[in-house]
Amino acid sequence: MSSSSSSNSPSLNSGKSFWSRLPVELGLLLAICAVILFTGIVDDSYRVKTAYNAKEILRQTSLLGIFALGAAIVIISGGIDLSSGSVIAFSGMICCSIMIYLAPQDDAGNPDTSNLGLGIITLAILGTMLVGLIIGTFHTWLITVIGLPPFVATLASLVGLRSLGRVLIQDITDGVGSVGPSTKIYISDPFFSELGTTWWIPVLVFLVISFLLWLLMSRTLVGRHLYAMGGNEEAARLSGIHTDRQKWLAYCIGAVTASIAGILYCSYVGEANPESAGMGYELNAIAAAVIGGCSLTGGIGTITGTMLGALFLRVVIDSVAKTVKGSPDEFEGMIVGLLVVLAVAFNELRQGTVSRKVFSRVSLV
Amino acid sequence: MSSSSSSNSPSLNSGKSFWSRLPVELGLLLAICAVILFTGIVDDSYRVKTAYNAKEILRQTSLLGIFALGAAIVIISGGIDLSSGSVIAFSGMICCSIMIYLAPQDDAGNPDTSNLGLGIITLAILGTMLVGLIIGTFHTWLITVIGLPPFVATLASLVGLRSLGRVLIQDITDGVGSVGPSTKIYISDPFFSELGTTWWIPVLVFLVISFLLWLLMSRTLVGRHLYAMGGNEEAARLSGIHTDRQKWLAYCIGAVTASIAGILYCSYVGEANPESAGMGYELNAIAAAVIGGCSLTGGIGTITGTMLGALFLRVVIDSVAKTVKGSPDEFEGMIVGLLVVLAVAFNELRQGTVSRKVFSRVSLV
Amino acid sequence: MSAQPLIEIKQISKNFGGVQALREVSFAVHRGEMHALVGENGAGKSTLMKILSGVQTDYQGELLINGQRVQFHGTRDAEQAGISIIHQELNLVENLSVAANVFLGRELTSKQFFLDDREMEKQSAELLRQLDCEINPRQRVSELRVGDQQLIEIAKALSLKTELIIMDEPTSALTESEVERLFRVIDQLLAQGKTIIYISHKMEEIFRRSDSITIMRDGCHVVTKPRSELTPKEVTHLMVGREIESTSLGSGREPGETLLKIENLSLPWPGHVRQWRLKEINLELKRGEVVGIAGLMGAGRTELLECLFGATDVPPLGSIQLEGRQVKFSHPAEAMQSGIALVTEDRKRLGLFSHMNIRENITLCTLGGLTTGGLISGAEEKRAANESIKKLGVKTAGSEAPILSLSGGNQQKCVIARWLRTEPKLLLLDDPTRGVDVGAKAEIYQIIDQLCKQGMGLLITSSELPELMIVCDRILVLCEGHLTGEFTRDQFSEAAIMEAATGTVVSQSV
Amino acid sequence: ADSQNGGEVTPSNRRIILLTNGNSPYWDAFAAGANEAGAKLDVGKEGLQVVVDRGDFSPEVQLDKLRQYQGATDIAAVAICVTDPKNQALVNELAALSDSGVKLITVDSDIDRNNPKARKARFAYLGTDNLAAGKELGKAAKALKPEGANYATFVGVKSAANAIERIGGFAEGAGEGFTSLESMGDEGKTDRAKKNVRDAIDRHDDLNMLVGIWSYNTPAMVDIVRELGIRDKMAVVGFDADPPAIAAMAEGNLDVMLVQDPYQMGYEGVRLLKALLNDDQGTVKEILPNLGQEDGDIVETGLKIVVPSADSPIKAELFEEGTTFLTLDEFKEWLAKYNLTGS
Ligand SMILES: Nc1ncnc2c1ncn2[C@@H]1O[C@H](COP(=O)(O)OP(=O)(O)OP(=O)(O)O)[C@@H](O)[C@H]1O
Ligand SMILES: Nc1ncnc2c1ncn2[C@@H]1O[C@H](COP(=O)(O)OP(=O)(O)OP(=O)(O)O)[C@@H](O)[C@H]1O
Ligand SMILES: [Mg+2]
Ligand SMILES: [Mg+2]
Repeated sequence: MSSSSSSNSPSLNSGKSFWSRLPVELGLLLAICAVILFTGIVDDSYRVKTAYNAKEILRQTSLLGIFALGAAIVIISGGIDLSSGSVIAFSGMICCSIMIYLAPQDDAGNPDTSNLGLGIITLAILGTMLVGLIIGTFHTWLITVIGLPPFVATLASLVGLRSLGRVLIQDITDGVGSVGPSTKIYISDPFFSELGTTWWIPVLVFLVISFLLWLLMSRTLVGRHLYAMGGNEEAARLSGIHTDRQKWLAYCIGAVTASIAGILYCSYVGEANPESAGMGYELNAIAAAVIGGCSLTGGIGTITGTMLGALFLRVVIDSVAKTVKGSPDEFEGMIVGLLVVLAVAFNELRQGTVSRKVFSRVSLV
Repeated sequence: MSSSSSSNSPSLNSGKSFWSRLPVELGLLLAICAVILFTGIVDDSYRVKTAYNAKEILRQTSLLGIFALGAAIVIISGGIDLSSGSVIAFSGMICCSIMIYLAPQDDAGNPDTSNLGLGIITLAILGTMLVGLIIGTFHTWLITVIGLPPFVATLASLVGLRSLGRVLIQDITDGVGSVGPSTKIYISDPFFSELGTTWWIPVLVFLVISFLLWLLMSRTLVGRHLYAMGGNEEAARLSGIHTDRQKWLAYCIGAVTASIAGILYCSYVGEANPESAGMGYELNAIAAAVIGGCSLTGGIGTITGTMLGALFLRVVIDSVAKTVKGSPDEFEGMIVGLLVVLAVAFNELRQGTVSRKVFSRVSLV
Repeated sequence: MSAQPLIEIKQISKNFGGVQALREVSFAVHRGEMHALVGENGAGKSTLMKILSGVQTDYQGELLINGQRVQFHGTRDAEQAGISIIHQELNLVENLSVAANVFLGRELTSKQFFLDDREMEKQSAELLRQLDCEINPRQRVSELRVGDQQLIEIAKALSLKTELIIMDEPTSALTESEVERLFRVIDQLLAQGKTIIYISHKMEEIFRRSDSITIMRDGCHVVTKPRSELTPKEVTHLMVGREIESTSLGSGREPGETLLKIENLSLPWPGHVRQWRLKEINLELKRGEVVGIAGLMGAGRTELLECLFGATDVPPLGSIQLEGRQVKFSHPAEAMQSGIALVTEDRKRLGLFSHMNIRENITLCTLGGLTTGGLISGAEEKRAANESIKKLGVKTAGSEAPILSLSGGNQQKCVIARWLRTEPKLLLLDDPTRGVDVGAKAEIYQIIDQLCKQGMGLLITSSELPELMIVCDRILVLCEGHLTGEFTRDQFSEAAIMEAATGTVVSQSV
Repeated sequence: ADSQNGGEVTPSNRRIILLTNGNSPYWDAFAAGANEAGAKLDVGKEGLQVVVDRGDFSPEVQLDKLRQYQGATDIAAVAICVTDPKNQALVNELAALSDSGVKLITVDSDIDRNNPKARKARFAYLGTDNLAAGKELGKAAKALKPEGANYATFVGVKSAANAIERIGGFAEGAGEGFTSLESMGDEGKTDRAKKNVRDAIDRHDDLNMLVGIWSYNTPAMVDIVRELGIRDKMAVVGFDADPPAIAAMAEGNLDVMLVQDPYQMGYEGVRLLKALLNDDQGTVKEILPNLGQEDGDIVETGLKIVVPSADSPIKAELFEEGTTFLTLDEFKEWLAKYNLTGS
């Protein structure tokens, strides 16, 4: 027996841990390089305007990555969060509302957002993140107390939050200043608009969040417990893990990251527009996570993988815009879809039987 | 022992099967009646224009229900289909393209769709359903051969198909007639536009499809095997069930029903517009199925439940439009979200531990 | 026995990505015999049987049935060739009815196309009656207990009416009485001239009825001999490759002061005729004492342990005193805090984290102690894991190997190790040796003995009475949730204990 | 400088981009005009390529695209239909783009003209602003129902700037006596559009005028009115001329269409940009005769009011002189001239 196991295990060991750890990230890196190389050859803008394009891609990667990380953590913990798109729209609305409430009034009695000052902006940001926290808690409540499947719970707030935002923004804009209700709030404060526009700010935020979450997931108790719960919830409970608290954490991270992204988006777009902001972004986030190697059955996935997944998506989209001269917006979907398939298929092949088994067992994913 | 188990079993049996079979449909029926009653009391139009409103709700329920059934079967078989929205858009485009290709030309050399005749329309419909079949097969290929998780495979075609449709429609409209490329195709044929507009046609289609699928799922071998595969794919395989064929069937039903819905939608609106048609409808379909008692872990769910789920959704939406006087389109999302939560929570409570167990075991849902 | 063997296995090898599960195994199974197949966990028994039943279709070597070479492409082919199998793991669709499961994949149809549920129910009721257990064929499988589910699997295999029936550890979830019934069915089958391949880790079953015994080790075929030429001791030796020192455990234990005291513990069972899963249980456990809990499947043993661990959905009534202090746990975490550990019954579903490697599985519950400044220190964790691996003698290449690469016994040791790291005062073991081979079993007994000697209190359930009689100082008997007997070592006797375990059932049901 | 630079790298194809605010057949006519100009003026000869790029009515997508253009090396000139003039971020990107040497004009809907930075960013504006258009349709509505009316407006995205301007203009032009009972959005989904009309009619028995703001809204209104057979009590007016709308007017189910001239916008836009790229002052002067004077950078491409026939209560003299008054037949001739199915 001992002989057999010792003769098996090393091979098994090397046979798994190598294939199952490295490659997701490795494969993605290769894929990313390939796409960039291709784009650089077909179109000269990467060569001529390297810095500009690099910054732009990084900025957009960060905007996506920030809430993709949230989605990834929810997925790793064994759930799913479909609400990010609406949370982005909603929190952007909240952020701007707080600002116009606190903004000084011009002589017409309307809020003057051209110069808010650091204090108000900080308040707005904190307030928005708090709202994110509340949303996350609400999801957890629906899932743990009411006992809804995560898919349904977050689907409900996907449709619910956006419409709530659309209703609220009218009341709020009606309440503030002399102009009637409006479906948008404009913020002209230069500093606030810097947040989402200056390339390094989102990038910095993204890197900081990534680092913190990386620490959390791979170096702390909580992270290990999240993986455990995602892998086998019942066993986790019987191992004395408070699965409810874990879920609360996961969904709050999901919602708060989304609300941070919401702030940055609305600073970048210069307006809050709950009707169209972040429409459908939840799927981008999930796609990024899945490309990054997260398994929708839970328990599998990494922060670095998700970061690369987001980068891969943005690089591909940018490459389409660069290389398809005609009307890129039409081709984008096709090519993104194709490459998502390729990327995930690639991971599949790498992870081999293990994940294959998992998928076959839990047939949803 | 024998005696003990015999003393348990009947009680266990009566203790469960009653609660777990009936209530989903029962609860929904109650809920639907409640909503209708409420609407009838608050607003008079149900009383004044009963027939008219009834027809309208039934027509819309059918349009939704047709592809909700497809979604339900995919879910029962243990998968998920996120692509229906795009399939609707794509197949509408295909249907109209076939028609303008075959349409007689007017003197300006442009296709004249004002009077196509039965032949062309039938051809177009069959052609579109064939395309649906191909899409379904493609999904199955991605899932069984490439080994992608259904979520990813159908997500890819969710983004891919729509953009493909947008590209194709321009080439097609460019190729046909003297007018340049267009992003829409208009069909003015009165008979074709009847299909989606006359209330009883969609309703009939819906009922026929429902009946066939009900037979399939509850009375035939294939249906039994679909349930088995959804419940425990490994066990199904070990019992000699060809799970791949089963999946093919499920995803084809999903795609074909969606393409039928696509035809009806595009007849109803009299145009094909791959950019915006059916945007986000996949979630409505899944919502209807889940409200109807389908469990996203697979193996659980009924046709009748899904039909009622669709009806419930439409009734609620209509009731919002009737009762919210201000701007219903903004409130719709909120109220729908809320009621979805209530409906599913209701089922949860009914199904009790059983489904609870299932959910807790498979952590995604 | 007829010269022409029914099955000839020739030079069969099987390799799972680096794992040599089978190495050129060859032996023959003769028509009409009961052929026992034994070997340690991971010896390759199930793999071989999966090949035989068309589940595993790619392998080296060849397979002869009645002298003809066969190559199965799926379970259907095997069934055609007259081979059916009861798999080691339950393979049932929980949401479907008993009847649907029995006929899964071979549904009876009327008019070619439509299901004939009535007929299926009738026939499966018939089959279940053969196993004389009256399960309602309409009942959902998810509502059945493990034991009954196992019986469904057996009924399913019988429904095929095949020449050869493979039984891969069919009794691992059955209790004595049910095993009895299974063997009655086996007798009938053999009388009908059917052939049976029987895999089990329980010696008495192996030697009870089988005609010949094949022993495997490390994926190799060791020997095939008529039972008459073998003794359990020899078999064990050949399996494990070494002597199992069956020194009588329990010597030199001196129980200390009371550790656990349960008074009138009851666990309600909402929505069930029996109303109580457990009713007015009283028991006392001292430090350095091993108490076993015997009972039929469904007697409530698991529930009892879950109550002590705060893992039940509905909170139990009555009082639980740990070291004289009244305790009430609403979550396993609290039980853990106050020094209780539970090794769960269903390892695959409730014990293991299959995505994680051995290290992560072992340290999961005690990571808190391995952190420096909130961060897990990798070195510390590795050290801890290796320490446990050494202490319990887990056979593995290293702490980084995936947990699934271990054999059942070693997986179980890892789970036990996880809980021992929490340094519990009270260790609850729910059927710790289910599906574990004799070698590993003996080692687990040793571990139990050591722990007890170190002053830990242990509460053990088992589906095998002899096992309890080996390791325990006292045995309590549960029946239908009632405490129906208590025996000290000198009073141990299978008959008396079974009497207590079943007796009251009869008296209740009449 | 960058564009020059990009030009040197790949002289063969530099792009003239026409960025729409969203996707609707309205822009097909625009694209037709642009491509026609591209062909007639043979821009290919100078290694130029006309590309129509489409937004989705949200400023975000336009922002992304504007930055994308700055990142690319082959963008020679851009004509944009601004989704939201009040949006500062858009203005910044426009300024950045034109600073990077790309020739920039606005079409169909302009930037906020009181914003100097924005006005400096773009060279000129071709089109008719939606506010004016809204006013004209408002007047037509007034002529239809002199005693006033209760109307509902239907649009894709309520928060889209052109929607807000058109609706505002309509109210202004119609003046007192006109009360808006509903304003409903459908996220650009045609089936939702029809449902909205249905619901609005169902909710308000006193509703007697429907106003279609985006091109597909008008056919949607017509369909429902026809189905419910309430044509006699319901006045139906709308923007743009989708093919179904034209058909509807022919069969008398539509009272008036306000038609802008996207075809000409597209054509003139390309012509102007080409002239700017070649620094061809002659053409520029021809297109912008009084450049340099007050509002000299604005070219009115004009509006068309289309009525079923001459005996419609709506008369030509109601409208600004810039606005052409056409009967349906005249309008169809005009379409035929440019080989268009709609406008
Ligand atoms: N699907 C698989 N993938 C990889 N390795 C496998 C797989 N199935 C079995 N093995 C390995 O093959 C060897 C034999 O496994 P098998 O299940 O046949 O042992 P066994 O004799 O049935 O043990 P037990 O008595 O515990 O059932 C083990 O080392 C096991 O780890
Ligand atoms: N899934 C289930 N559904 C309904 N009742 C159950 C279920 N599992 C167990 N029971 C009931 O709970 C009681 C205890 O079951 P359980 O199998 O845990 O007892 P046990 O003594 O632990 O048996 P074992 O430990 O041998 O599995 C039994 O009476 C059984 O009828
Ligand atoms: Mg085995
Ligand atoms: Mg138990």
